[in-house]
Amino acid sequence: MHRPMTTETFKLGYNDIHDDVVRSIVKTGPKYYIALATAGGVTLLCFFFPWSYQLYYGIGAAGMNHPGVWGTYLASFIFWIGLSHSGTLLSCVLHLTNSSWRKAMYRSAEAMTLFSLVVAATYVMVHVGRPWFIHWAVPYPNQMELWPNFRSPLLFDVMAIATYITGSTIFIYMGSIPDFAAVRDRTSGWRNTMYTLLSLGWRGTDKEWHRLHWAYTFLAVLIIPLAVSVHSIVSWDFAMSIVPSLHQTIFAPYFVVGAIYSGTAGIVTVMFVLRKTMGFEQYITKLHFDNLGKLLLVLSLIWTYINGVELFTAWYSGTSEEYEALGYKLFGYYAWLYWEMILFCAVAPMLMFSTRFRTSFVPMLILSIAINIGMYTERFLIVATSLSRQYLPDAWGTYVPSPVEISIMVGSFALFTTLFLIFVKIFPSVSMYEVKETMATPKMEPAAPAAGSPA
Amino acid sequence: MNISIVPALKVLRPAAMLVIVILVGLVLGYWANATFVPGNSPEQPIAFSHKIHAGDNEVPCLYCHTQARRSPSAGVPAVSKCVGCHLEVATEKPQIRLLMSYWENREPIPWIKVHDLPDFVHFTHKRHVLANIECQTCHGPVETMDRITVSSRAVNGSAQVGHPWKMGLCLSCHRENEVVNGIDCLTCHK
Amino acid sequence: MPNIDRREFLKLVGAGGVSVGAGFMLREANKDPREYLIPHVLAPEDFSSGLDTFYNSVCSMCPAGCGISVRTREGRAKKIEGNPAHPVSQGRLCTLGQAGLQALYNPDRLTAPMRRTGEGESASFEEITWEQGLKQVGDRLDLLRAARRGNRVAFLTQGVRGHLAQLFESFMRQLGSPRLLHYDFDHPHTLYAANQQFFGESRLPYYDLANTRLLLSFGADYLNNWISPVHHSLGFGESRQGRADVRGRFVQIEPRMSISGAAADEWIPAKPGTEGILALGLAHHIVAEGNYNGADLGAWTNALADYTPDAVAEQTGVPVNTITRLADSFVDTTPSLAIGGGAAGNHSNGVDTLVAVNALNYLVGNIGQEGGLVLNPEPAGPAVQQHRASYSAMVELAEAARQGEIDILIISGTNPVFTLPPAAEFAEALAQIPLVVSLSSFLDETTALADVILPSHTYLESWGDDFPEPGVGFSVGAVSQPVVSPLYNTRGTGDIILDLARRMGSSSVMPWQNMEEFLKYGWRRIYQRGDSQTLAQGFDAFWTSVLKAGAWGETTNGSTAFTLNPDVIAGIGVAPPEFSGSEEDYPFILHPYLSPNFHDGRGANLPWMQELPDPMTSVVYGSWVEVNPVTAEEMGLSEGDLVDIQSPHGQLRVPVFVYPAIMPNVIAIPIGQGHGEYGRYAKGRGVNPIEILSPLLEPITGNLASSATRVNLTPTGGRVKLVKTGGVSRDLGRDIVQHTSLGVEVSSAADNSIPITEVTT
Amino acid sequence: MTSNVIGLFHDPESALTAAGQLKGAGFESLEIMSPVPIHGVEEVLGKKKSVIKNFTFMGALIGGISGFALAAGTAIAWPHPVGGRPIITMPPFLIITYELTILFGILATVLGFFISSRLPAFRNRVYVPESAVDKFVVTAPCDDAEHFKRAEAILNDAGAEQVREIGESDL
Amino acid sequence: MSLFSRFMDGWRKYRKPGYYDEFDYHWTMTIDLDKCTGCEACVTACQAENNIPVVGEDEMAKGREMQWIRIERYWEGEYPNAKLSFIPMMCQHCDAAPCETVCPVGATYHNQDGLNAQIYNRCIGTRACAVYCPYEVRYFNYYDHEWDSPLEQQLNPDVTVRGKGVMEKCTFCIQRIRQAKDVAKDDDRRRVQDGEMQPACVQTCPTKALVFGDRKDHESQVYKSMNDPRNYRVLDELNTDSSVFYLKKVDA
Repeated sequence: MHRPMTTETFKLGYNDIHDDVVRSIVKTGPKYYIALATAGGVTLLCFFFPWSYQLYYGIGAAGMNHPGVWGTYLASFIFWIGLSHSGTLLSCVLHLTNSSWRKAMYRSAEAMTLFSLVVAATYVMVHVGRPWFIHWAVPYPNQMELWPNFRSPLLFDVMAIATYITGSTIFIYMGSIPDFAAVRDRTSGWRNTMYTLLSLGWRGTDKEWHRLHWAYTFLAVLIIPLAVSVHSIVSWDFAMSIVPSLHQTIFAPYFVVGAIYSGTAGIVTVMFVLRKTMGFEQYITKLHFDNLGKLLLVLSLIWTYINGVELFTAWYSGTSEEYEALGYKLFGYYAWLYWEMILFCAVAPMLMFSTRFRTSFVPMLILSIAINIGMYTERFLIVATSLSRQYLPDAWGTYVPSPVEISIMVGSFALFTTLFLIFVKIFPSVSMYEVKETMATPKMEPAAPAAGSPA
Repeated sequence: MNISIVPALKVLRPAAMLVIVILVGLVLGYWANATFVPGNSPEQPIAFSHKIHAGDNEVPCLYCHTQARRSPSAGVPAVSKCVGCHLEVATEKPQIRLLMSYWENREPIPWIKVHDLPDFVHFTHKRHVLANIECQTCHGPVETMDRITVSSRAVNGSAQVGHPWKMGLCLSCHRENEVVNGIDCLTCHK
Repeated sequence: MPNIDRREFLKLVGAGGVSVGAGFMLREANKDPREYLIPHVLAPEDFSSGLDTFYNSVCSMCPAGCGISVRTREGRAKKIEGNPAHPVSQGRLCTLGQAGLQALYNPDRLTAPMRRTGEGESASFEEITWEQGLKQVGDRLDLLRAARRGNRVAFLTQGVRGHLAQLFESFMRQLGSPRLLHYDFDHPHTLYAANQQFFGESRLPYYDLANTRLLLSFGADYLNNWISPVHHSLGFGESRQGRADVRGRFVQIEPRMSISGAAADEWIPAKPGTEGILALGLAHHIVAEGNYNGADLGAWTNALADYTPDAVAEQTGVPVNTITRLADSFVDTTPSLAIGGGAAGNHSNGVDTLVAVNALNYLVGNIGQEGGLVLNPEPAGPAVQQHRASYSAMVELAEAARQGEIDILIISGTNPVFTLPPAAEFAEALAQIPLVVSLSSFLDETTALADVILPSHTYLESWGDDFPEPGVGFSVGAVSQPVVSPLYNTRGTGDIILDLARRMGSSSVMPWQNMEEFLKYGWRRIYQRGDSQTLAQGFDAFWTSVLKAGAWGETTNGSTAFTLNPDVIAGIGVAPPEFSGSEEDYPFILHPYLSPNFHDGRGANLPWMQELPDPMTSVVYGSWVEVNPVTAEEMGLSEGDLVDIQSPHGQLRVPVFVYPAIMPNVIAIPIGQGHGEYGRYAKGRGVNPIEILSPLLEPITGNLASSATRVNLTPTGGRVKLVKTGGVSRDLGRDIVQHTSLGVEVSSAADNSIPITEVTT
Repeated sequence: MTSNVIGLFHDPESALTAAGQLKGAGFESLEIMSPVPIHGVEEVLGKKKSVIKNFTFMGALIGGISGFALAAGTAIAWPHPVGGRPIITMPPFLIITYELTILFGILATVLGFFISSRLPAFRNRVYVPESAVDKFVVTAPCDDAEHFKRAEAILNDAGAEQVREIGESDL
Repeated sequence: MSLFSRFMDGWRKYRKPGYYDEFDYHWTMTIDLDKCTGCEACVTACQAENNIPVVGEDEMAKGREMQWIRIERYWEGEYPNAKLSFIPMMCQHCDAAPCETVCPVGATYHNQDGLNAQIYNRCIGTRACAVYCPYEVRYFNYYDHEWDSPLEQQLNPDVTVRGKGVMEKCTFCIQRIRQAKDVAKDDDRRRVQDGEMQPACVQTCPTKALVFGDRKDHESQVYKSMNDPRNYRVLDELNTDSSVFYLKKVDA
């Protein structure tokens, strides 16, 4: 079961991991605070401040207009939901298939899922016109005797995302319990209190491990179809409309693949940053980048294929509606964005056919960022180009994002970063026990002194 | 060595108590305001008593609120209406003198609106009066009120929380009496 | 119970106290603001709260005189609708008429009398009382009158009819001044003159669009701004699809497609100013084909000899077969009707053009026919002389002012500073007049130059009446009554004039205290025309019923018999139009047209009108110049490119709109924008094409040939985004507006219809 | 007086051997604490049955039923006709059903995990902090000192690096 | 148990397509494109009747016009054969409306009169309905509109002034329908008669191109008009089953 890994990890002992991870939590340098302050500041300034302005003024602060009633808020929403799709989903798949290379990275990948979901959920609030009544979209008994409309794709969204956030939170938390327990023993003061509560009194007995294993497996089994459903449902927000170029059967798989694609690219980015900043060079290795690279390449090819199919069917239909929408996408106001997307998401990933490229950290970082820029563009184009070219030509228009929208978009990345920075100081960002599992178990060696273990 | 989460919970207890106290305090404060200063019984420019008029003297509601049977709004009587009686009745009371001063100055009385529906609600007195719905069903025991207050006889459990005039109030009555299209949103919302 | 120490306890108590306070304030802050009931001292008779009251009145937004019905609630006007009892509007109303509410509730209305203080640049207005204002004007008037120099008073008003016109007239008569001018930019002087020439009476006939089967319109934008658009629209709809088995056909001849052109079945671009020649071409063909057999055939043949189809085609740019085809169908289809006006009348040959159109009607016998051209009876209103001021009359007035012959100028409702070309130098002339009094409700360009402003009510606050011109084939009148109490410290125009008359000691001749009284006095005469039954009821009953119905009419028709004065025939002939500027320097002909939204600019201060997309281009809030696509391509212009338009008399900078239906050598700019004053919605928006018009005249009437200015077009390289609501105004094969042809419709009627189900799920 | 015997091992195999021997010697309620899940525990200490799958299944079932009931029930409570669709529109309601199936399944799984693994721990339990790092620990409750001695001997024989006693009073 | 039996009742009743066995009234409009001149009187009438705000030039430039009924224009051909057709476009009150299904809070639904209802105070502003509407006749309040005083005195008290974040659209003048029904009830009449009530646009249309009425009344003008052989529905291929019928423009 435990394939020996061809990387540096197995040279390390259990203790080294422990020390590294606990240090990453407890020892905080000024750089961290500067980063946190910057990210937090940018969040306040670029996300919450414009949003408050928008709440006061109305959605008009954004650039939405008559045909283009949806804008970057929805594009960002899909983007963040999409970004969430690799963490937990990938983690579940790899858990079930017992791929050991996941183990060093899955914690941060899951955190990415969680925080992108949080950002996405926040975007729902940013997007709607009257967020102070958003609770009406939640089923609860009330004096008006009114319930939400369960036939609406948007309500599928509410249900799916609520489930997904719950599931992802539980999944990352369950996997972290043993590590919380481990950190608990090494800390004191408020951290000790916090970890005592978080670890729930975990002791690592055979029974607890056994239960955790099964619970974790069931969760993984449940979350995989959930994750697929979530992005399918997000796609249905569009596909269930009859807008030309949105009303497509292929949208659900297209969105799911796109989501995993951008999420995987996101993992590469996060891995790179964690590796550099948290001193996890030994745990996050070329192997991870190599494997992620292969995955990305496959996803890129599938994405390109589906994209091509979409264009082809639209063109082949020959109807004015599809034809004009297609033409606008390819050669219209936002054509430059379209070709940028093709470059970043379909052409550039071809580089990953090269093993050397896949195992080079910085190029992979750049590529992963490029892919996500491309994928953001894709979502933007879906919203911006299709709504502008609908059935009645005299009602056509052009949607252009406003500074408020762009600022909130930038701010959402800062929000994500802030949340992530807080995360790395609370959660062990590398799963200790699973990395330990990947190592060679200690062999029976008589009278080996218990080096490094606390007295 | 042993482990449990109890010590950690003990550490958190003061903070938890603080949170509980604050929550309870907020609810209490809100409740206190709702109960003691409900704001649904403002002091009117003239201390007109529905108890005296509608209760003790049994003046019918529609005698003064004449419009209720033909208009969406029940209307408030003009000063002339009051004066019509009070030229003769109870002329010496201080409030009536106040009334007469409005009359003599030809000034309308700035009555404060107590029963106020939101802008998005369409309600017509006419239909309800013509359907023989008693005024008290929605307005409560007006004939016992010295100062007019928002209250209602039709009680729907959740609708009674806070302000009695909520959608649930209309709805329960419409459902109960099986009003034609009574639960169609457009019947009441404009 | 865990033990809590004193400090801890105090902390909890403190936090609890603060949060109780916070909870309290939270609800306090959420309370609704206090509202008041609508109190009264006496119960009002004419309204009850919560119920609508409708008042019938007359629309004054344009000269058509539609009857309106104003919905009021709690003393406020809520909506203007057409008065179904009024024969002109028949319950319908145009967009400008609907927007009359925004004239009433306009935030930029003048709220009190004002007087100019300071000179030149530092001039400003200070508020005065009515007594001060009226005294200042009245005293001067009295002095002049006493000195028998009343002719030094001029009265300039918009075109008014009915008793207000009579009031103005008798007021000026008391002063002994002939200088009473009714000035409107769009008044069809040439049409009146042509009718005078042809029919011998200076009145407009009734155009029976509803019953016609073929309408030839020579430049008249009858559905939009020409004479009585709502009534024409009613007729159009009736003719098109209101009758069983008959569908009226509409042909529009004009250089730039107007709304009527778009509605027409056929739009024929003819060179500007040659519409009359085309009409005579048709007439020539009719006569030549032997389709006219009148006694005066010979005279016609002589008169029309030069207008052979080939010659006409050469001059007008309309193909020969189109000319002959039109002429044939004009004869073959009965009843048919030809109308002319608008730009076709605003050329140097305007009167001749319109006479030619009348001749066309004469030749096929449309005159006096149902579905043709019905001559109106004498209007029932008070007899008033013609005071219609043409451009040359206005120039004369300006000249007189410059000569110092005018001491007082009273201006009411018209805005000549905006609607006269700068070549008339009217603003400069105003400066020479010692006392300019404006009775406007708004601070328009002319009022801004006034010395005293005595703001009048809007039409929804004042008394008045109207006798629509043209009638609808019979006499119609309507009383305009106030529908709301005045919003501001303003007075009705009639009331102001009556007050001034009293101040100059004319109360013996004009004894009425106010306009209402004067109206009743005047309507007593109309009452006396009534039948015995009406008379039996008494005047008060009559008056109440007229107010209630909002309209009064007599069903006696005008004379149908018409004989043409043979002298007219000999005089028929249309000279080629003259243009200002040479074709080399100024290759384009400027076609200014009345904006559907703003009329002659009076609607520009109404936010609804500003925001209403222009029907043809969907542009809002601005001006544009319409250029033929081919011309635009040749010049490298596209939508939004700023161009300089230069005429011999001025220059404008406007963005281009590429307009598919305009002749290549014609450019068009809508009139209405480009105000320098006139409130927040109008000021500083777009351009006013009148500013560059050359003062070329139609010689018979002195009418400004406003469509006869040549211009050139210079791209500036600048670019703006034209604010418009429309996207791509092409169907792209999507069958959004579906068409059918008459023949196909009958044969495949069954296939064409959608099965209608009772229950749709 | 009862106490717990604790034996710390460097490697899992030794710990398992020791556990097997303890079990053979009649000790019950043995626990092995380890930093990583170790394999072969079941062979030594007997098969474990997990009840979690029952929780998951029941949760999912309840979730599914309540999901559909929520969607259909609220639709029936106030029929809100939209788009000409039936009031009870199956396909969308099945999506709601699907999502709630998963949600309740997840929540029930967690609940099952908590119940079956007796977490969170509200009572003190034996714990050896080293077991979270790199030591494999075998514990067994002992009724008396003699009992403890016997266990200590077995553990030491199996190669324990350290043997400790955690008394009842320490818990 | 009553809850369960209520559920079972509903279960039996509500699985068939649609909800209404029969509409109470089936309000319908027909628009004769052969008569429409594009004069836009309907647009202003609607603005006046329904408290539609004036958004101003800047907002217009952003494409945020507010017109429950708008005139679309379609050019055909090139000079000198260019032709222009107008088509008034407003909420089509589709009986199978795409916009209704998508609202998560049920702020838009189909009522027993065949109206596509929009309940402003329930709207949370997802704007999904506007995306789903193929006719693009739903307009969103991007901010709180203001009326320069005293223009607010013109506001129709029977129609809400919509605040920011709310979607709005043509209602077939529901306030007038409501009032007509009220009058009908007073007169002991069961039903509103043909022509008794017209939306503002129909009432003002100078060419009488717009006709409105109850299509269940076979004597009504609108029933006759919608059965005219020239009738068609815009984007009928989308199966929206709209309640606005257009009569084809005649080429002659």
